[in-house]
Amino acid sequence: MFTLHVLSPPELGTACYHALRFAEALEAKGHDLQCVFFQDAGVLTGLSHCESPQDEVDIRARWSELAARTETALYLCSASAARFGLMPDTPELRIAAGFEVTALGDLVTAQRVSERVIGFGDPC
Amino acid sequence: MFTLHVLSPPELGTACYHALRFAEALEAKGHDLQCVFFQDAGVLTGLSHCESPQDEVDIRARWSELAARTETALYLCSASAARFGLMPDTPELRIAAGFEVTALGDLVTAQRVSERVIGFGDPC
Amino acid sequence: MTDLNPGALAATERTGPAIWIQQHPSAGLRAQAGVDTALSFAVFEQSPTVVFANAGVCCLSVPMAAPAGRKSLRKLIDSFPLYDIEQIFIDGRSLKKYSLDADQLPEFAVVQSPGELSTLVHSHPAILSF
Amino acid sequence: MTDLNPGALAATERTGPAIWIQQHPSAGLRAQAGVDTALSFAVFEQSPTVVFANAGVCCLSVPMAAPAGRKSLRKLIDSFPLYDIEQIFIDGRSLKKYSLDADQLPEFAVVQSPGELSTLVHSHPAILSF
Amino acid sequence: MPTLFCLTNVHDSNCLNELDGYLNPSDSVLLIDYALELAVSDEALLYRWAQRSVTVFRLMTGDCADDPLSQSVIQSVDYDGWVSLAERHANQLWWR
Amino acid sequence: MPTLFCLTNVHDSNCLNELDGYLNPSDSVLLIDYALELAVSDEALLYRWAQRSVTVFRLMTGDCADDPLSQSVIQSVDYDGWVSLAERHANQLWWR
Repeated sequence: MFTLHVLSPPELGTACYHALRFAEALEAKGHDLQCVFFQDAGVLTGLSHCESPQDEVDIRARWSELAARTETALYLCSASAARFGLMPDTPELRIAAGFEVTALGDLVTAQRVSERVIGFGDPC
Repeated sequence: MFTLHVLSPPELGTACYHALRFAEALEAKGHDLQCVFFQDAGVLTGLSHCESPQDEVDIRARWSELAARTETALYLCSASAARFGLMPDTPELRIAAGFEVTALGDLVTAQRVSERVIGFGDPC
Repeated sequence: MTDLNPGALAATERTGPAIWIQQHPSAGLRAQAGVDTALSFAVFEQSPTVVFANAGVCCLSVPMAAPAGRKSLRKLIDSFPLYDIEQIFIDGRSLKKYSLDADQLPEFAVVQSPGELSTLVHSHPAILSF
Repeated sequence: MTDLNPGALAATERTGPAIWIQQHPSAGLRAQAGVDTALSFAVFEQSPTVVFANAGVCCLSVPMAAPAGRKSLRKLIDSFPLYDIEQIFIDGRSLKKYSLDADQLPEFAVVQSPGELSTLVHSHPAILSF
Repeated sequence: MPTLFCLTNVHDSNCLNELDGYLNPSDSVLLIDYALELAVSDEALLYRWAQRSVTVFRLMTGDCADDPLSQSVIQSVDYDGWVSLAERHANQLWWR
Repeated sequence: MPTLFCLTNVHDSNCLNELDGYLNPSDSVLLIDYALELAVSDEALLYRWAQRSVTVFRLMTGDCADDPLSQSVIQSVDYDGWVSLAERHANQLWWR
């Protein structure tokens, strides 16, 4: 059982992209992915309506597809989500498909039940 | 006449905060501020509903107050705004008071009419 | 490289993780996220091991700087013993690099050499890097 | 320090600005923003001076890398002459630091020493740093 | 159990030197993005690591024609290989 | 007209050395946030700049009790002082 911990969004650095490709490789190898926990600026990965140019990889869409295909939970840390504008009165207007806001306790639980916690984050 | 060019949002680094304090100092000294042009991740400064803890400076609110008080234009670069999710179908649901989305041409104009263009941006 | 069977991951003893804080408090909210995470693991009685290394050691600087309008992390760190985090580990090399005075660290801080930190790294089942 | 009267800013000759691109294309969208800005100033016939320094020189690397699913900036830069940007200036020291081969730069690239770049800095009315 | 050290976008080769004191035999180092560009400029360090049974990998993303490396001391892995590395190492420290 | 070089969150004192080749007499350097912490660790460089009539400033944000500096070679400015610097310099390069 793996948990991934992602601290950067697609627009900053490369960690979010590497995390996505790593998650897809886990899926291909038949590993279980407990959840992906997005924290700090990484929560912006769950912001909807970010445009991706046609000749680039749409990292958010690929995360949403992974979640739909594998039923992997994509958690956005609530403390970070509040700072980065993902928790207005109607969060469903801002949060992309497949993501959900959750508390840090879920990272604690994920670490306890996972053999590996793999982190992804650029220096900030 | 000054133009400020801001490349980082309040949550990343310190440049956005320094830009705000610089703008307030310009106002206090009676200088004209042509506009503040937010670009790259700096456009997230214009994202509404970002929570700021009570014991911290609410940098976004201070920008909005400056705009209201001095009628300074706070421009969000449209190319960057599209990438960072500030241009959904109903942008008014996402953009904080006092900010408006505009094209890079306005930065060109601002540079032409300003004696000084002062940049603020953390390494990313 | 031989691939392991997905079911055959070597079982590591599951104790609390190491929380590795490496970013300057001015750099963004990353260090804050690390401190929050350490507190969460402590609240859930998971005995996190908290390490400050590289620019992360600046979270401990005194006076309690509030860089760029943010709150000081030092106050929060000073409260760690209330959450049963009885020790924090500090990279001594980084203290020197950032001209910090070891005398001003919290009393429960333990300054470590790279070798000691290496031992720490290798004895944890998981490391959360901030 | 004596303060100038707000109205008395020394008039600088208003020519095009220098666009100073210093971030690695992998670091985020900053380098892309710099390239877009250079093109905008060119489209409005403001003759920008474009400089690649520090990690920014990696925007010029060949093969045309598409780091982390992003598009290559090199192709866009290769099109600069179409927008009447006839030269770009490259920090030679940074080329060396990032092990880049000067032979693979675009033909309209001019490698500069720190002293030459210093002259460039001091001759521009405005510098936009990316 | 060994540790996997991941390096990405490190600022200078100093970062690599600082890592030196942390490495145990059978640890691995994974170079991502331009950590690679800086690492190849310090061949002596890489050979010292190899002598200590520390294996150095570089991530090939497959987005573009990844250059073959002249230094045989660096092995290439794709994402599948990274997963295998994660299986074989107890933990992973992202070095910043 | 002189240039104002702003440094913030520089990664190491190497960045300061690289700046060295850019400085003309009557240029200024403004140290922001932890650029200061690194700069004070290289006093020799600061004295060399002073001899070349390059003035080094540090930004005092007033958020907390800014330490008085023992090195008199670094002058302190607040935001008001930064505006004055911007008036007296032709342009500003943010050094990264």
